[in-house]
Amino acid sequence: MKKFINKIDDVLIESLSGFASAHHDLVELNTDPLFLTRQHKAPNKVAIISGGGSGHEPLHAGYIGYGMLDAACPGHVFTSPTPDQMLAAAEAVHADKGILFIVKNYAGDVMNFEMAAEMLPFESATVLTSDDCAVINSTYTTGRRGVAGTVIVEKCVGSLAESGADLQTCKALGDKVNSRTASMGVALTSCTVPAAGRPTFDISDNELEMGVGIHGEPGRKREPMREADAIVQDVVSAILDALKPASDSEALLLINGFGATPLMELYLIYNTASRLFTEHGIKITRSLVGNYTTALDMAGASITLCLLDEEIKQYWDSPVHTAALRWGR
Amino acid sequence: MKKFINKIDDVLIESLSGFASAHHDLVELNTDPLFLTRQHKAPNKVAIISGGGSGHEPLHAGYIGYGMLDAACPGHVFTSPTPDQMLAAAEAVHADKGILFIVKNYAGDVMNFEMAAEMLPFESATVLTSDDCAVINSTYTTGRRGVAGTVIVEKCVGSLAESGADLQTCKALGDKVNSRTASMGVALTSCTVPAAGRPTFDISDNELEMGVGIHGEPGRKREPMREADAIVQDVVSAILDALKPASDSEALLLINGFGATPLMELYLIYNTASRLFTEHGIKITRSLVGNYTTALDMAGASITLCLLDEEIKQYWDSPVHTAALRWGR
Amino acid sequence: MKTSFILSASESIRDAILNHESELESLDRAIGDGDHYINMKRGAAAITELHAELAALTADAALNKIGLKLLSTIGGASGPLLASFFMSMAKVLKEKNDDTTTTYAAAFATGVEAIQQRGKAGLGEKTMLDVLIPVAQQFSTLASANTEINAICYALMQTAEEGMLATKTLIATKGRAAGLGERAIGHIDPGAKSCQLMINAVCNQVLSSQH
Amino acid sequence: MKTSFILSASESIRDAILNHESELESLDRAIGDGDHYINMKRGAAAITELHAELAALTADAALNKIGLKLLSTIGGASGPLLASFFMSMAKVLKEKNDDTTTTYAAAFATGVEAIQQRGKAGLGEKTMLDVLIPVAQQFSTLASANTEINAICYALMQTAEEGMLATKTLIATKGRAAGLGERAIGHIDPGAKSCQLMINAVCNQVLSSQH
Ligand SMILES: Nc1ncnc2c1ncn2[C@@H]1O[C@H](COP(=O)(O)OP(=O)(O)O)[C@@H](O)[C@H]1O
Ligand SMILES: Nc1ncnc2c1ncn2[C@@H]1O[C@H](COP(=O)(O)OP(=O)(O)O)[C@@H](O)[C@H]1O
Ligand SMILES: [Mg+2]
Ligand SMILES: [Mg+2]
Ligand SMILES: [Mg+2]
Ligand SMILES: [Mg+2]
Repeated sequence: MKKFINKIDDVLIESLSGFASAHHDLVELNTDPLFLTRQHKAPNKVAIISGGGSGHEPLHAGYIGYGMLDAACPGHVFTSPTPDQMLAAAEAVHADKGILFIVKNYAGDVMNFEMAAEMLPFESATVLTSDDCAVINSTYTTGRRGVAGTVIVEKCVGSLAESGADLQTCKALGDKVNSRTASMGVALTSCTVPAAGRPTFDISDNELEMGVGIHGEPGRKREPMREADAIVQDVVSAILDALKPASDSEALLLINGFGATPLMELYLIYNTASRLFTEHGIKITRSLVGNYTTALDMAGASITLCLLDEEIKQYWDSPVHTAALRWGR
Repeated sequence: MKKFINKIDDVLIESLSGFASAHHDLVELNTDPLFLTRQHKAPNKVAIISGGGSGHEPLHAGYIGYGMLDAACPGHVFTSPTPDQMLAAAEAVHADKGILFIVKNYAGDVMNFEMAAEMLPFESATVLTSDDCAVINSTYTTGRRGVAGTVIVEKCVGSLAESGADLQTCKALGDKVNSRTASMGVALTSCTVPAAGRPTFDISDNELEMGVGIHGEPGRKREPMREADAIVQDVVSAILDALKPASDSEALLLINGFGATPLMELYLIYNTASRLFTEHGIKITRSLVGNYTTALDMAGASITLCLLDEEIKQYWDSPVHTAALRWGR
Repeated sequence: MKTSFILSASESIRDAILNHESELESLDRAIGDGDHYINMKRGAAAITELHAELAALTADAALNKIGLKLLSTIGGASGPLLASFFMSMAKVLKEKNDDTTTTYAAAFATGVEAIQQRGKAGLGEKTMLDVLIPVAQQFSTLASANTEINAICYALMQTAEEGMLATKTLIATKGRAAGLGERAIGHIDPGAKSCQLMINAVCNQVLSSQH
Repeated sequence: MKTSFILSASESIRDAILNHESELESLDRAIGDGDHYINMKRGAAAITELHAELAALTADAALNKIGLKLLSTIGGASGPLLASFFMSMAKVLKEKNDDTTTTYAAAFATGVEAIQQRGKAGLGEKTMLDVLIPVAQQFSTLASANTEINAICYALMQTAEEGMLATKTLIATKGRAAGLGERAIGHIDPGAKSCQLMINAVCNQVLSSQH
């Protein structure tokens, strides 16, 4: 394992300190318990709080700021944060209109946020994101995982909250965006958790992991490596199966790098994916290409399609000013 | 070599097509010869053109747009573009105030742009960027290489051009920013050029390449791997040696990832570098952390310090709207 | 229950976890995200640091404090589950701390129920519950039958081991491994393994204190 | 000079480049950025595609066209340098195409001077010029001494080889390897190697056409 780190136990706090110092105009770091809040606390709005294991940067701290999150609670690498973090963050950012938690659907995140919500002295609601269609939904499982589509949910809900909407309205938009969003990822290499010191999984030079999770969890299938078009075709098919979009749908296409994949390849994937979706009658009218929900140093990428309507478009397009996503101001 | 590619000869054009399609509101792609121009051509301004070998994305195409570049000429991976590309790009974007080429100081880029400038039917000037202080400058060499500091030059000059300044004023600002900027990079792994199919250099699990170039060129020294603080300390020292800043200088600190280094590590580097520069009496008042000048899939990072003055700050802060850098609109 | 027993049991648990680093790590790497050992170790270390404070408390207050500490230290899926276990167990002991095997069995069962409620899971889903539910049931049965404490310990250790091994052939329907489908077969669930280790450690602690 | 000679020489050059793929690639990987072989191959392929068109031209026009084509195909450092070489050589031959060895030597020397001007480099900087300058000088000397063409070819091939090998012990002060300092020592310059290969190919072409 070769990484720019000092002591393994200090990686997270040193990195977050760097983040907070580089973006001191946007965020403030609290260390005990660990959470980050937005500078310029907005009055009279639903406070949007997200969080999850670290290692997915810029998710979530990179999305703190105007038009997106009010606070983020980072856990240890790939480990859900704990309820005391959410409680302290909520205390810091609540503004009399309740707290909306945006939580990726992983047992650990769900349970920790749930316990926080139960202990919370304010009104709260939770949007569970579950866009990863690699995991086939069934009544027996905890359901799909939340992955890169979470960014779209956070963006839209954040902008709606900025307009003064109430808690239930914000939750409803989050649930709607989530239900219209599907993602699937492919890994070419494993990631290495600093504390583990070795790759999470072994994968040979002629294999890929189809449907991989953002923690290096094994996916649907270990498959032979092949050309980009064939890989993208399979991912696009899975997304179409999951969303079953009407043939004249308008959509946002997000090509998300997992951390070690060059932009050159991500745009090549975009090229193929947008062609395939277009052939399926879908109009790609919004796009996002880059490292938005990563898995440390994993080489790989995920494709996310979000079916737009006028409301989602409006809140996607609204101004946002965070470390990782910024437009309109 | 595992990459998201189809045929090796098509990587560049497929990737650029994806880029142009994802950002069709910002850029337009011309394929023969290969160059990209800004949508919404601005009248009556110096046209700013950059270019260089591909593989450094988002440099340069990602910086086309309001407040930055008017056109970019991508060469093959790590190979300078050719004069016909610059000539056609100039033809497409010139607006009666001349052409300013921003060229990273590599023999190939310099000569190709030079030949284009000689053949050009318009007035032109060139800013050569040479921020890489890993290469000790001497009268016998071609001088320092241009690396991540190029982004700062392009941003500032682009904003100045937007204000209607003339060619020589734009060139003067570019030269000034360049002279106040120094960078140095460290690689933990090699990059792999698709057409070569194997890593450019071999490096073992306990080594790093200090002063590496953005094409995987060997740097100052192969050194033993060590903790981040010690690595950053050496890079910071080299930069201080090169710039010899007055102790109350104000500066922009750019931590640039080479493509495969997680944001978590980049912010950790920022944390250490900003502390060290601050201890040296330098006030870090602007920052940029992310993958801005990459070397394909190389793991590693560079540190860039740009000494600010009121003029540079003004043009750095001005609105910019490109695929990779955006604020203020 | 004496607080001193809780303290020494927690040391045995910590040692058991630390002694199984590579096994726990590779189990979670195979069907999870590889952090289960680190999570458990972090939890165990936090409890060790708490010892001086715990020593001054009654057993139920100590267990409750342990639960709260685990809640704010472990994170992940195992954090809230184990925290719920200890906090619920503490509640039972607070009401009725009569030092009988039946009370301990009831407290244990209540703790396991809390895990079931928190995680919305049951038997056969390839989780720690495949160890905990059978152990809780057997503990209650043996306690009501007035079985001698040593015999109970041996029986529970064996049941825990069986439950842990049984997870190997299951498909997961809860937790991170639920995404894996058939690929989870052939791997023991990491949470089941660490629960078996903890039960083993506590039982051995009881057995050695009987001598 | 006949255009047909240019065409067959360009084929020999292409073959020489293609036959040294791994050598050229590893030389540029060692002290450059690894693309020199790919660049040269791309240039050679472009000239091959141009053959039909070139066949219809006079020798000087063909050389000029080759230069322009290389300019828009190779890129990198070698592109404009080689392009300048051919375009300058073409200019000399256009003025005086008398098919004498002296004219060819003069054309070659003018081409090499163009490279020097374009690259602002000279002898001993660990570049292609360490092959080209000595070859140009020797070519002029031997031509003015009315040396027989075969002898000239053998001499030039040897000088090219010596120049190429000599780059091994040099520190680079121009081009990409200039950043390397002492570390460049021990590696032959890739551009020097490909120029030696090209000179070799053309000389052999001349030699075989003499038989
Ligand atoms: N819903 C659940 N009910 C019971 N146990 C669960 C549940 N979800 C996960 N677990 C247990 O948690 C263990 C994983 O814990 P850990 O690795 O620490 O957390 P995470 O899965 O968040 O990384 C699994 O092996 C399983 O035994
Ligand atoms: N200024 C120069 N003068 C002469 N030759 C040069 C100069 N700069 C570079 N070269 C030659 O170019 C060769 C490298 O060519 P190539 O790899 O194709 O381009 P690049 O260096 O841009 O990747 C070097 O080996 C050297 O011989
Ligand atoms: Mg985890
Ligand atoms: Mg090159
Ligand atoms: Mg885990
Ligand atoms: Mg080269």
